[in-house]
Amino acid sequence: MAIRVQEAPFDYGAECSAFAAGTEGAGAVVTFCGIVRDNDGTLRGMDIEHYPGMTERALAGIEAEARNRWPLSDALIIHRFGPLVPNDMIMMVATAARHRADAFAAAEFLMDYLKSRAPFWKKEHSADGADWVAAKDEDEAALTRW
Amino acid sequence: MAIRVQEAPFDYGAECSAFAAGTEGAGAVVTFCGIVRDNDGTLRGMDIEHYPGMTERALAGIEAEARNRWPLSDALIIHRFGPLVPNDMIMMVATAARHRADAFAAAEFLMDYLKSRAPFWKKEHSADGADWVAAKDEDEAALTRW
Amino acid sequence: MTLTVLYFAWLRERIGEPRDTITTEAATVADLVAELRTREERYALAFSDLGSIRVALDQELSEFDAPLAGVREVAFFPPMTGG
Amino acid sequence: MTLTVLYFAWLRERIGEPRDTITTEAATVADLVAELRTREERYALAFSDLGSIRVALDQELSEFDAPLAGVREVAFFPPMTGG
Repeated sequence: MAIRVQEAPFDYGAECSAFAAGTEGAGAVVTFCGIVRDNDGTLRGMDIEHYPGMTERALAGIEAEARNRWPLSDALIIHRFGPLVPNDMIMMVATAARHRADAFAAAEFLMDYLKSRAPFWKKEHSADGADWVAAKDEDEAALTRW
Repeated sequence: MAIRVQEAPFDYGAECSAFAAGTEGAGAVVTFCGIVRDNDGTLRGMDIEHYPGMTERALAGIEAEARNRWPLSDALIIHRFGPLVPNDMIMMVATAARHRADAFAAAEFLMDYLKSRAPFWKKEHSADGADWVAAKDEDEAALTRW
Repeated sequence: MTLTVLYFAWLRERIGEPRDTITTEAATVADLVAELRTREERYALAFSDLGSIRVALDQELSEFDAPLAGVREVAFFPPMTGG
Repeated sequence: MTLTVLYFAWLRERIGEPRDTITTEAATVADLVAELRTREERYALAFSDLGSIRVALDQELSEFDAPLAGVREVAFFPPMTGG
């Protein structure tokens, strides 16, 4: 179980590899990676602000809740902050379980909760200026299914 | 989009890395990896038999159906056959989409279908002898949700 | 017609061969199975419980009542266990 | 009591500071917000729509009617957009 909040890039492939190698007894590994997306070709970059201290607490709480709900043999959350450019990797989660349904459900749960319950805020910079990304109703609604 | 059926090992981390790097425009990447699990400490190994020709067709059909149902920017299926030992990686899938819900749903769909609709059969070798793994009712039932 | 008939997993082991080439007038998969059962004891044993057997015609999953007209390759196997 | 009050994202930008140290007798978060609004125009503007603001007390998400007794750090910020 590990939670990392960092400004530095991470190596998604290397993290997947190490995570899968470290999960003895688990038959199923699921990973998710979020990438800075330039939807209309105008995005220059993004700043991710966070609340040091609370971020780590919130992520630890979300991860503990996931382990409470599903029999996970391991879980990993990495989330970056600071300046990012298109195609940079923002964050990843990984889950390992005996059965694939548990690994999938836990990974989706971690994503849904960290979207709306971990104190990160994104500001996008484009040719037109800079804007804080608004929270989506659908992200809040996604929490009700758990 | 790629489908690989092979006896040789694959490098899960390197595949995740290459897949994520190759998915321009996608904000969300989901990967799944299945690992040979030694539940009670007696498994020596496993042989995976498959039906060359039909395997590739079945996987291509499942992948096409996933792309039909969700707006995927990319998908990958790798499945090994032949002899494997505990902790070997059996197979992986990866999906990329603009939104995480699509990437997650498509990856679960690919897994559910290839479990019960792709012509692979597993024979486990343990200290007590060798046995063909029986299909699980729950795997067949998992298809009804799609 | 002449069919290539393939067997996989425990079905292959019980029959002792991965494939047969069979000339038959069977109209459906079920007719073919009935014919195979009469061949030898090992076939009768292998095909004793059709509920645990699946069939593919020319590499597409099919059913036991499907017609064999135009088919070249028939495969019998247990429920699949991929992933 | 003396509170550390933190602001994030556009709330921080509108107020122009990442944090204040405030000595107050406010009983609840809502009381504190009312007090902040009277400070200066930029606070009144920043806190004009509470529906778009979230609050954390000592780094735990909370509500505007929560009591401040025993709290040391209050944070105000827009809905979170992680992931």
